[in-house]
Amino acid sequence: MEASARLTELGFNVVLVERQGRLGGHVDNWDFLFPDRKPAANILNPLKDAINYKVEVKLSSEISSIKKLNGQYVTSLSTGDFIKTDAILVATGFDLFDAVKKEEYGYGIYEKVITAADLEEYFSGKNGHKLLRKDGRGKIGILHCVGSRDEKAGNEYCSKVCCVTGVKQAMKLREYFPGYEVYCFYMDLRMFGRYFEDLYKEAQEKWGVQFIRGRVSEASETHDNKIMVKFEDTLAGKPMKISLDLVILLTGFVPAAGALQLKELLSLETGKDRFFKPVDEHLKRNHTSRQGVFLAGACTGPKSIAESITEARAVALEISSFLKNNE
Amino acid sequence: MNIEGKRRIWKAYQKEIADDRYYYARSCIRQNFFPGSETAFLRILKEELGKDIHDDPRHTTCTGIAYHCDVIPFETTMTVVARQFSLMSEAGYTNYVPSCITSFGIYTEILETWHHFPEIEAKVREMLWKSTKREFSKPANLAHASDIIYKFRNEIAAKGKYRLINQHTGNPLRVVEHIGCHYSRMFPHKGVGGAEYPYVLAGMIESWGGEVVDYPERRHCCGFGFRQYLVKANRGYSAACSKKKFESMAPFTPDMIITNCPGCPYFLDRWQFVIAEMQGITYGTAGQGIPVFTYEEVAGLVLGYDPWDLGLQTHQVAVEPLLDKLGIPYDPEMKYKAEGGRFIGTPEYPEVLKVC
Amino acid sequence: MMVKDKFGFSIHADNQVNLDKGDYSLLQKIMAAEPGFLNCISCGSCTASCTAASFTDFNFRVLCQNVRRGQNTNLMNELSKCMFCGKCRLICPRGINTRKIISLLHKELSNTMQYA
Amino acid sequence: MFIMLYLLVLFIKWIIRMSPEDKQMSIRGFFSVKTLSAVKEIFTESLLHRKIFRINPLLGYMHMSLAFGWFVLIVTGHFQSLFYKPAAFHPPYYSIFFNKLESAAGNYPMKGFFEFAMDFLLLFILSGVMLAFYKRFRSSGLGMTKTTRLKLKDNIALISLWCIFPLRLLAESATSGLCHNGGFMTGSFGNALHTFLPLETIEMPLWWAYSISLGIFFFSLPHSRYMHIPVEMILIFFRNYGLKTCNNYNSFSDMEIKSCSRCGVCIDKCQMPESDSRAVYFIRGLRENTPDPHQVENCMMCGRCTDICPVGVDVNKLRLIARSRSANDGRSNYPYLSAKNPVNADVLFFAGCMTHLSPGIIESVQGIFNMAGINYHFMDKDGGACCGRPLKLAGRNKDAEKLINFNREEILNSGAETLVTSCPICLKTFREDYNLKHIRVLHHSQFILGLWYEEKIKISKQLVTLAYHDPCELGRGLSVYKEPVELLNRIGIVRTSYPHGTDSLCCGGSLADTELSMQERDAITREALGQILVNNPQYLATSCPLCKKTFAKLSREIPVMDIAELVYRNMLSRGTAAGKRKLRKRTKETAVY
Repeated sequence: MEASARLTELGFNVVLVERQGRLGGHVDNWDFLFPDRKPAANILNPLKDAINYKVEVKLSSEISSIKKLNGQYVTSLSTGDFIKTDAILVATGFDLFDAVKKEEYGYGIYEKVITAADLEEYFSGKNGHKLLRKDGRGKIGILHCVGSRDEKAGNEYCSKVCCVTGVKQAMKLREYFPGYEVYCFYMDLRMFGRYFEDLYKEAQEKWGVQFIRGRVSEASETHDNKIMVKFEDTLAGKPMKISLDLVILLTGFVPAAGALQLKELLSLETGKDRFFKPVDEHLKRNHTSRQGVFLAGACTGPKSIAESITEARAVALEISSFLKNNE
Repeated sequence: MNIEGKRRIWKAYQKEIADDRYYYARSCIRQNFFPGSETAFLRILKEELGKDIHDDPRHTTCTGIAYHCDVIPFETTMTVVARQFSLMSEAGYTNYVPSCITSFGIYTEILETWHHFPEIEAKVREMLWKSTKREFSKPANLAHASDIIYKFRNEIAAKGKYRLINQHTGNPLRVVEHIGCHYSRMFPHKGVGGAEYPYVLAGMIESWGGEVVDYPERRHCCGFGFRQYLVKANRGYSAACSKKKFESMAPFTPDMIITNCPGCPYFLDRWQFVIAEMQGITYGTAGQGIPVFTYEEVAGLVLGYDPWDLGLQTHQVAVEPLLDKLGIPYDPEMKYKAEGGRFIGTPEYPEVLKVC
Repeated sequence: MMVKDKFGFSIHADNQVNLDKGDYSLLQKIMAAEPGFLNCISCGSCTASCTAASFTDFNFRVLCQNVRRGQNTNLMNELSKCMFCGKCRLICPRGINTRKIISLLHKELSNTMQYA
Repeated sequence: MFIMLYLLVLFIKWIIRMSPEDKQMSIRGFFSVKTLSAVKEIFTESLLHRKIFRINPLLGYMHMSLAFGWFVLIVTGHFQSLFYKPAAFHPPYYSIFFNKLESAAGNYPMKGFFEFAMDFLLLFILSGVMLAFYKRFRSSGLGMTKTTRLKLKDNIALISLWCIFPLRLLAESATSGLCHNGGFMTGSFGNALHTFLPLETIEMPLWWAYSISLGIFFFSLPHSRYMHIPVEMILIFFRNYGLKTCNNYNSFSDMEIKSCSRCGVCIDKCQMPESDSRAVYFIRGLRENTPDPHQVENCMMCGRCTDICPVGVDVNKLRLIARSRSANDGRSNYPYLSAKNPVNADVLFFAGCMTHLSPGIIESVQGIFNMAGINYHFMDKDGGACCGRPLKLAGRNKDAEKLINFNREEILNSGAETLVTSCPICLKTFREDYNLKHIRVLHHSQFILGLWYEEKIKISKQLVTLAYHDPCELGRGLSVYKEPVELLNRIGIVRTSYPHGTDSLCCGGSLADTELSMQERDAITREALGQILVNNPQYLATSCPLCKKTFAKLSREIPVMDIAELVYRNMLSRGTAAGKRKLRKRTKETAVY
């Protein structure tokens, strides 16, 4: 969205093709964002406004084929229309790792095991069913690195933003359910961004969130419908177990399904993490080996919203200079 | 718990199971632990299901115990296994059915190894030839005996006289299913239902009318662990493992435990006696412990076989209370009598654990 | 024990810590008086700098870790090794008032013999 | 009468509770010049309040006018009545109410003088009262940014005290207005009043009011801060006889607590964030037997309050006693400490825990020792046992004793004659609690200066400006002020236009406090740095590893260096400046070291 808005500003005609029936992707499912607890809408709405009536938006349209005819890309959509463009910007983003694949955590089997996305939906009031009694007492567990840094899940890379998301949600949970203690089970806490460490410290000091270094090995249901998780407190060097009233899985990034299709259609390269591979990680982060095909956002690996927006602006310039040189 | 979620996973782990002409490989230890089980298995397949199953007296151990005790090299194991295969081929069978979970694990591991490293297979063929002048062809289908019973669980249910239902209350029995570690831990796709939520026993329980108990330590090992048990000084670990499971399942008040491994039923059964005698702790109701069965025994009971023919008198934890629940008649007089009424002697009575 | 003679072995205790059965009373008291107690990131610099730790196996980080996990047994024996010199307070990157925690623990544990 | 009785009982209690030694000391002291010096001190301090004058003249005047003025007023009044009616003894009320009782008094010797004197004194006192009144509402006017927060009892006493003198003025004026006598003030004021007031009717009530306020004051006195008036005098006697507060609470401690006038002079000296743990409130807490843990623990024990206290109350000692009461002492043990084999060295160097956190100091001290060719042994090379001072500061004397005994053995077995430490915290306890007999215990600054005098090391004055921070434990704690500054002056120029010496600030790192959060400590440190670095020196020199570490954390531009580090640097970077020998000669003549 941001890129298309910028490109329009620069005086190009942009067509935005969106698989879903609405704009905004994952951010639209988010309630509020790290590090400043800003409502997701506050980010999304300006982005939407920026393209309103300026950019031609094609919703719920899959790409069925892309051909190159005399220097132009002809993209045919599932809706039947064709688009002729001089350049293509791939911004397919990411899908969330399917937590069901981590069978040992029992997602989809135990009601009290949910993902961070489910929790955001709950916070934003999108799904009605109540998680816990507001006045109840008990324990909540947040499992980091679900489907990330895990060869067994086929993803060796770090999804980068889950750590801080976990910390953010831990605090929110303490706020929502004061009677519940929150435990974060992590391997490493990667507070890479500005103010992230402050959030981490606030979670500890102000909200009393307990951080346990150790990956949960398995979850199972107890006779009183709690979730018992097993782990090693690697800092105490002891195997431990604890029963929780709610378990949140911080599922990581995986390349979007749509990206795979585009990879075929445009014969693009991907890295061993299956995300798109730019020509150069430093200087040409948005360039592909294909003339006029550009990359932006999480389709080249896990990114925060801020990073994606910055990239969108960067790629807008790249594309415009490319188009200018073409004339 | 959302059973649909489990069904989704079970669908993902379906395996090919041959439906006839089996080459049966017995277990080294089961015949002494629970003599009735393998006999019952053969009887069920032959008499009830009318299958062709070859019980070959010539086959040897798969060396699994020695292998897991790290006392023989893998090459030896593979060569011995190769010989079993050649016996199977010789007998004209292609569907290999081991009775032992560890054997099943060994066979699976070996076939996988050969699949990924043909040169090893070639080497094994050579070794087998050198040592026995034998050749072999790999089984077309490898299934554990419990897979077979699983496959025909509904037929058995249909023929069955009894269901896993408490006759006094009418409620389904609460059954703990315990899967042998070597069944699908190493190769989830080789086991029915995978490794996390194996369905092989759960399936039987479902179709025989019981209710599966999903308890936290479901995945935990019974504690056999070969060396843990075989070295006397280590048995404390072994017993501790079973105890961990009992502590975890106790709140669910299970009526019985079903297993599909040689060691598990033995240890889950015997350790209840040891724990009771050592620490005065008993599980289940009225200090009688939780009766433990092999899937064959349960299948036999469902089909209405005589409990004593199934060898249930060899159990440490008394089975009578469960038989009563199931409404299965039995003659206490005959408990310790062999065929023709020959008295086989009674075991020493435990001090703490209540037995009939 | 007689039973052991009878069987030739005894059943091992479960090595797994059950946090559901932890005793968090001490943790609550400490947190009430010193919220910074949870700020620990287990970097271990306190133990690394500890005067006592250079002589014995005293480990302040693990000690706190155990309190946070509600494992309060044998704490006093451990704590009694501390010389209260305060190096840990100066070294702690999270600015935790370790000496306050130590004296709080010292008072609490001394008052309740069950931990001693 | 009542107050006299009360005091007597109290006094006897103290005497009984005194330890035999104290009793002997007191008796011996009583029949000696000490008594006289005590009397002198009472005059200068209890009446004239010299110390307070030094702090702020106006404040001093306020206290003096009230104490001294009233004292003289009473005496003069007594003489007045004597002159009027010569007698062996007059009951106190006679002189107090003289003007009323003898309102129609005819002439008597020196009448004019007495009337004048009495009025003058009254005026003198009234000016004091005025100031006191003013101070309550604008303490800064009298050089105090804060004044004591008072409780009910104190307020009653205070107000009654304030009322006494204005009422006396009114009463006397009324009388003299009626009888047309009285001095320059009462007389004229009286006449003025008479012109528009029915003095006949209000005269008597005024005298009643006056005597009532007097009564209230004297009855509330024992329960109020004004108890210090009598007790302080007793205290001064016993202090002169050599009594003091030791490791446990004794009669003298009780006197000290009761002689606190809550003048609040200590409040301004306190660097702690506003809290009940400050000296004056802590002492009040002790007197009311209700010091809560925070009140006892939350103090850095920098000793600034003790140093400034006009009454000379040893707050730190009292605080340590209070701490030892609540501390669960004697539960720690250190069996892991194993004795090392004796070494033969002339000098023992004990770095101390804190020094181990800034190795630069160790390196420098060792460097200096080596260049001076000292046969020394680095006692806690691989991290020795703690000196025990931190435990003592927590009131855990028994536990500290265990460490002290261990180290003591080590030190004595070493056979060294000198023990040098680079940590004032250790030094303090080495000197006061270790009883190291013949062994000299020195701070490295003292030892290094000695080396220079013995010409074992060569240093040269360089054009480098320094600020020197006197650490609490070394300065106020052990009165080592001179040597560090002298040593620094030999290598650079020390500017001291900031709080230094006895007035030196605490760095904020103190081990004595366990309550302060890091943020609060940082605030204290920043404030102190701001004052010390006022004339922007090149280096901030200190002689305590803890001060160094604390300041270094927040002193962004100006490097903080230990005195040993500076000296060692100087020795290494020494140019061959001429006239160095001359410099040394000159200083040697004037040297008192």
